[in-house]
Amino acid sequence: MPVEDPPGGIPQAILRLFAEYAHCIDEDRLEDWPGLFTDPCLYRIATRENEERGLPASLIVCDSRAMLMDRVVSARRANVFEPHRYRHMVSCQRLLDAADGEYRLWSNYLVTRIMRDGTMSLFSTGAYRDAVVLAGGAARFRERVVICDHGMIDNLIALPL
Amino acid sequence: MPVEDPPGGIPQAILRLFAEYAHCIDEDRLEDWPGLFTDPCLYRIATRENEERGLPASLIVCDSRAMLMDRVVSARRANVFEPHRYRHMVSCQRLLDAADGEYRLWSNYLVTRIMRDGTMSLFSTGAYRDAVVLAGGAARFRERVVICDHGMIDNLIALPL
Amino acid sequence: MPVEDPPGGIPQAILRLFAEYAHCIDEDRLEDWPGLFTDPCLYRIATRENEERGLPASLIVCDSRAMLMDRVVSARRANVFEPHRYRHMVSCQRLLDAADGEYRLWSNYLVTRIMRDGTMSLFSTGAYRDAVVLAGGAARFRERVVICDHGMIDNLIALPL
Amino acid sequence: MAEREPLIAWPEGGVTRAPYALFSDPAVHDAEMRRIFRGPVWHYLGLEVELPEPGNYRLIEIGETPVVLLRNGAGALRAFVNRCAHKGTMLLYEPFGRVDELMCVYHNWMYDLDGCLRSIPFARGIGGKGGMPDGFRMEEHGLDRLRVESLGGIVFGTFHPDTPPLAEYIGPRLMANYRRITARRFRVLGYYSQYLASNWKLYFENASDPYHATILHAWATRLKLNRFTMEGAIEMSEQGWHHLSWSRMASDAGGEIYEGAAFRSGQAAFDAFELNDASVIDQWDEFGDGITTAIQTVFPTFVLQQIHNTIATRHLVPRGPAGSELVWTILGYADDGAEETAARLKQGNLIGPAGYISLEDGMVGGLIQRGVLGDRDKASVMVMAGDAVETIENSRASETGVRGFWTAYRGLMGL
Amino acid sequence: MAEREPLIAWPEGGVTRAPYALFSDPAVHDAEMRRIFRGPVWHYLGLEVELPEPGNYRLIEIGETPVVLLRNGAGALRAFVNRCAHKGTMLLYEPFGRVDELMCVYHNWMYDLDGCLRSIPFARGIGGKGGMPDGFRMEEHGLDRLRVESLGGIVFGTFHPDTPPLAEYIGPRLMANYRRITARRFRVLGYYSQYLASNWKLYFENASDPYHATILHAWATRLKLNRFTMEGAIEMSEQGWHHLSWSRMASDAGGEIYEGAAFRSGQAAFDAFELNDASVIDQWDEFGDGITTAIQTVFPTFVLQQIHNTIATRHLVPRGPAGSELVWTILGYADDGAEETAARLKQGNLIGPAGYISLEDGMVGGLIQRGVLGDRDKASVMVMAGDAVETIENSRASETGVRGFWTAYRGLMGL
Amino acid sequence: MAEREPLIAWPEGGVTRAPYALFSDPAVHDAEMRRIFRGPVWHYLGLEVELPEPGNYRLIEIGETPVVLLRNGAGALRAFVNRCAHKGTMLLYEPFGRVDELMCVYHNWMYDLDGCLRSIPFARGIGGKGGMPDGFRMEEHGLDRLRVESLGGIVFGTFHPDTPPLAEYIGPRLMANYRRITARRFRVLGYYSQYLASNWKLYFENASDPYHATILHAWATRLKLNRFTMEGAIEMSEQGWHHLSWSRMASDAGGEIYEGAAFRSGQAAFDAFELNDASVIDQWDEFGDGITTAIQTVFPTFVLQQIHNTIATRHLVPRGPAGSELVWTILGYADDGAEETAARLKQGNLIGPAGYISLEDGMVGGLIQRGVLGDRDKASVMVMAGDAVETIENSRASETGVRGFWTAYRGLMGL
Ligand code: FES
Ligand code: FES
Ligand code: FES
Ligand SMILES: [Fe+3]
Ligand SMILES: [Fe+3]
Ligand SMILES: [Fe+3]
Repeated sequence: MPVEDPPGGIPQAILRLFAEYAHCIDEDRLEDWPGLFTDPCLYRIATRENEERGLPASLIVCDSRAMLMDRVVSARRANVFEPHRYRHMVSCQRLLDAADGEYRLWSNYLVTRIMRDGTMSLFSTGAYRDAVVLAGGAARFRERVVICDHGMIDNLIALPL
Repeated sequence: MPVEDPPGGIPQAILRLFAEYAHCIDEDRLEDWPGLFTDPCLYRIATRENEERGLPASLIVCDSRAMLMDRVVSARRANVFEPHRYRHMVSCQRLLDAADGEYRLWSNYLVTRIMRDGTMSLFSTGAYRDAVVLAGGAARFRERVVICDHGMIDNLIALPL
Repeated sequence: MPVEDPPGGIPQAILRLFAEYAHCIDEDRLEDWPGLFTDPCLYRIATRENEERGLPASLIVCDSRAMLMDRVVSARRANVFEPHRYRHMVSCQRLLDAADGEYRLWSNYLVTRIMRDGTMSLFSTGAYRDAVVLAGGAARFRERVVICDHGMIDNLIALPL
Repeated sequence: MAEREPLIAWPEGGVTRAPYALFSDPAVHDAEMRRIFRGPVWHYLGLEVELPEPGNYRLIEIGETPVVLLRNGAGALRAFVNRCAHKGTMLLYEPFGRVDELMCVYHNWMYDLDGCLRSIPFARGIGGKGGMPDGFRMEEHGLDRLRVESLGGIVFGTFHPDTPPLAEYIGPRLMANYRRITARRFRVLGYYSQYLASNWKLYFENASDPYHATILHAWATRLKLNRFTMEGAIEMSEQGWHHLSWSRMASDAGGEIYEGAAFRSGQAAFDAFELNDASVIDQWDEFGDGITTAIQTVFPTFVLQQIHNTIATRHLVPRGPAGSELVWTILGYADDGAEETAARLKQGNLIGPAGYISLEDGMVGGLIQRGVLGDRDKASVMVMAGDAVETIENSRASETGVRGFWTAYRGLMGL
Repeated sequence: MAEREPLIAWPEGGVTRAPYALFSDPAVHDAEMRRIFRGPVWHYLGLEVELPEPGNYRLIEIGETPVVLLRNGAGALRAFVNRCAHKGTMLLYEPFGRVDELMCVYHNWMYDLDGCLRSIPFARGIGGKGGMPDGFRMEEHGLDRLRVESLGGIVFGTFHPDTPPLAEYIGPRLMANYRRITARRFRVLGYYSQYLASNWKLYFENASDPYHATILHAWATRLKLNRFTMEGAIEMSEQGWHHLSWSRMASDAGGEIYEGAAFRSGQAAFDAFELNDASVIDQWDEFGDGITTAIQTVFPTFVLQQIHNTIATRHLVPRGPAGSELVWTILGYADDGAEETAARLKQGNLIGPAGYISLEDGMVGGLIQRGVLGDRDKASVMVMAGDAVETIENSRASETGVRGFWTAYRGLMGL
Repeated sequence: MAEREPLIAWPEGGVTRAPYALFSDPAVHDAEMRRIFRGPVWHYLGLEVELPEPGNYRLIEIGETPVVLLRNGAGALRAFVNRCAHKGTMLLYEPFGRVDELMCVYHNWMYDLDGCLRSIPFARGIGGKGGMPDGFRMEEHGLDRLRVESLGGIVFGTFHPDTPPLAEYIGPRLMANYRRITARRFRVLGYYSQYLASNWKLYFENASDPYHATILHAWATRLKLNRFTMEGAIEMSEQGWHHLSWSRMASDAGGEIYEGAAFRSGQAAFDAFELNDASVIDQWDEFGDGITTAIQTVFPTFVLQQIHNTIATRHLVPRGPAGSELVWTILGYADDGAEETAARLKQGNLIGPAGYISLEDGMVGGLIQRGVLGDRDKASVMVMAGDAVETIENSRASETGVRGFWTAYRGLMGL
């Protein structure tokens, strides 16, 4: 059985971090997104099937803020793809443990993708496995692993999930 | 950077208002829905593409409780459409600022539509841009702007989003 | 009008129970799922159309922890189906009333289903009608009624919703 | 007409073979909609108890055609294609309801409950201008009507003039079980449906195939609810189109052949498999004959079910060549006591899309649909108990029921 | 060629009948894409005000073909198929924008704003190896160009050499209203679209059918916004392909025939139905002629709308045989004051997918699509005001507009 | 048979033209499934390391056919159509696993790991009634078997009796790189796939087309990872069906022709574009030949990839005429040290659906699919380096690889 939440449950600053993360992406403020991570950090997009079989390959893996920023700059200027947006839903946040100002959480996410022609689709669902550090009221991701439920990606991933 | 949440984060009464709003629509208590707004108020359904291009047209725009009620009465008695229901998911609520008992929030929403033949579809995703007033423990929308991610609507909108 | 939330709103232990429920299913810890209910208990999967017409049939109905466990064991060992997983989103939790340590809540849910071939679909949306008992800081479902918005099921239901 | 040419070549072996092309070819599907669904067959339309009063109606789909079943002002049952004679708009779109007339939303043409066109807005025009021409005869623009028969509280309809009377269509032999199930007035306990990602025929083969029951549904086999070692039979209607499969649970003898046999139910996963709470299978012998399972089909899309004390109708709606929807109506009897109703509701765990004994039926069709797509020129092989279509007493080790389905199919399709 | 044989047999009755097979048959759809959409017709491409500067472009879909409308360096309007001449890649995929040239992402073939191929990477190869062959002529590999005409600030295009000049195509009679609406410079207030689960022709019939307006849209009827008892007419273009329907709200006379009539708008649900806040229907007579509704169609897919003070264009894009997308451009005029703009925006509640007066239009097509699928050999019946295709003064109790649509359709389809 | 008539008319220009109808016509698609996918070609089935033990299996789709690759009890590789001989049910539906026999869920017919039918429940009936007829021979009802060849740890299969041996099919020239990549035992690092909303041939053209690489993938061009000014070549197999494209990054000379050229990579957006953390492109010369990119195709659906130190197989599965799925297997070598594995994993950012160097490949197919739909009678133009299908040394300014694909295609399709 996982440990109990601290009184008051998941700190507000962490819920706020989750919302800020989603809006940086969904509202096209990608440049603000790397700042939500510590440096160094770990950001990975994995698939559940690989994780469960102990296979280490990722769709995306970044271990520094600079690498996160490279993803943003490349999406803005170098890579080319049909413009689209995501909309994030995050739910069932669960605090796994908290020690020395570091919180480990598990949550469910769902992301829809909207193309410029107005079509909308269920793009990804899965879990976030997070390590968040709280320092001076500010929360940052030391680690966010996105575990997609699906091994198949609809065409491409150009924006963070 | 957006301002910090007040201690304790988003007031419970506002989260309760969000849930009540969804259930008035999803559970077919449309007649209770206008009461969740101040009078006068602003309720708009816009599209992100129009908003981002500075184009003012809306799918629905109401600036009084009476206009909200006209939408309800028309849906009940005058307009005709195949009966259906929505199911709302609201996530990533973010408090933008709070002053003089008025709170400005930004959240993500997802709405599925269910027809009477049992078919279910992803109907709309987008953001709620809200201004909520808290008076005597009761929260009401002074403004709710629904910003659809998609410029294309599946057939029609007869119920509030 | 429903009663006000208690100060602080929905108890953390209940929100935690909701998350734990989702993760027991989504992360394939089905064996932990019956323990989230009291014994006796009521777990039902109904459809909104039947509920609204006063028709009592269910897709699944269990009134004891042993029956819940029979569902798990049968899914693991006796029934055969193409392997798949769910992902739950729960939103708009609303406390209807609270008395004598029993809380009645209403929430919206959305479940996606992911097959092993990587295809993902919107599988179910609806409402949870819950009675939760809080004893010694631990929360358990005395009753969880899953009211599907849709009378049509995509193929089969082998896992709890 | 082109469509009279054989759509596909049927392989050697007659009804012991079903070519896989039948499960995905759009031209075959279109021909089925005409030759079978509009042919001399009876379709389930609903239940008398669903329409207690004049003006009550229910909607149903027959193949690709929307149909409304209703009671007219005199209380007589009527069925029409749910389509306005003006431009084809569906007249009703709530599944159940009550109406005094049928008014189309588009231009408000109005029909009475016998399907006769009664009024047309502005038929005389405006200020003497426009309106309907003199030659126009309302009586030529009524709704398309189906022939209706009600038997034991179940209502059927047909599009074809030559369909024999319903009891004769079902046939004397199978009417016995039909009467057995329909002897008491029904009570509707609820509805649900399953979308199946497979051709409609794959589900109807499954429903006509007792051979799979004690093997695929290992849950029931393991709990000794249904085994070939019980008394039972497959009975075929006289013309061979419909089947009944029944068994007596209490009569199990020699069930040990299931232990360690080369069946899934004999495998290790099942050692010590039993229920923690067996109340889900509590039942009583309500028909006084000890029969615990009776599955009856009426070609092409109807199933009448008794599994323990769960009574249900199942109605199959094709959704293109690669899909179908199975609509369940869960029943009890009007004179059930509270205890009987409670038991039926609990046994509801056994049936439907989440049913311990039925959830596999939705899955196998999909496995076949994807399994055969790449080899449309190959065929299934159904030779258990030979190639005959005949009743087989006290054994269900036969595919006669499925061969009966294909007998009807080939005859109507001209294949 | 096979496609020249009639795809379907048209029933007796000419344009008073439309066989239901037309709404679901894929072969019919493919033929429409060629014979109608590539035929001698004009298609809406956009508005002058959408392209203020050289290099501005907008994308639009004509049938199944992606098209780009742009202003070249000299400010002249050009339209091309949005497809690279090398391997068919769409050149642009942002709906609106500004470009100096058209560069394909795949191999960066580059075209100027007149559609001429200007450069090819590595055309001379690398180290004298590879590259384009000597025989290759850039001038033979430009973009496919549409003929463009701009009239009253609205831009149309055609693929066919024989399409008559636009004003002649619309015809003198209907040019009057076209000029009335386009007399002032437009201002775009916004965009949205509707996906319709029905064949494109079902929507265009609807737009050409004033008969339904005062009946289906009971909201407006009840509020006396549009009734047959007002002055109004259906005017047809000289060749009968296009229609205009208009009415004068202020002129209502004899509206009592709507009270208690056998129309939905006369039914109980409407007793005492009125608006709590009527500001949504505040309007002013901006054209000085009292005309409060004017709906004009240009075959095959364009609608020019005035409903009160809501001005809009509607452009219809087929999405296979069973679907279509209706794209709305919501307009005001460049010289509108703040008050006029505010009123147009509030009246926006009347139109579009959530419009009090228009939301039913999206629904009926779907009801027909599903209603007629099972009977492709039956047909709709459109005999109101007989079988003629002609203007009918001071009455809208006629289906002449829809018969006009079918007149154009049959002619171009050779049916 | 009708299908032997040409499905479409191929335009002048032979393999320098591909008619757009090929990318959306269902009849063409059905013919491809038979003439190509069941023709004399080799299909990727999996890797030896995926099946370490007897009884290990993996599933894969070959065109529309589900296939299982397994090791029998003796450790020999076997491949079968994943379909029961009784009624067509897929036998296995977990992607990977271990089995002692193949038991169908539907009626538990049981096959051994050589595909021979071993047991049928109730084959002797019940109480002497029913069961399989005397004439029934188990040996006639085994699984459909594919011919299998394993080469360098990669397993291929074919349906056709006349397919030449695998090494001969690939051809001596391209076997060199094949051996280069497969010299060491593989280790699987992971799997993922991409759904592509485009015809399968559009992806395989892309994989056979080095011409696009340094242009579409401007990220890599800008970072000087792959340019035509490096040493490199397009090598074709002897019969011209397969291609290899390789380059040596270190050898870049004259790259300045990319600066300010009329390519996207020369445009303003790229001024000062560089990586903040270049560790993502750290690589080592693991083959000792300085070759940094080597893309090899095996007609019709297999790609063997080296991009820097990312090793992968790609397998293409058609999903109807308008879609396909590309399945990636990400590889290292069994004897990799921790550092090498870490570097391969980090370089994983370069490939796959989110890969800096590959994400555009998924997009262009969709742009073509939608771009060409409206003009099925037009064709693409592939004349770079003329019309020959031949190896071109030290230049990749050629479309010979794509012409090679069409050479194989036309031959097998009889077009
Ligand atoms: S379509 Fe029914 S009245 Fe016109
Ligand atoms: S497809 Fe446009 S440049 Fe090659
Ligand atoms: S289908 Fe496989 S055993 Fe019957
Ligand atoms: Fe079954
Ligand atoms: Fe209308
Ligand atoms: Fe590429």
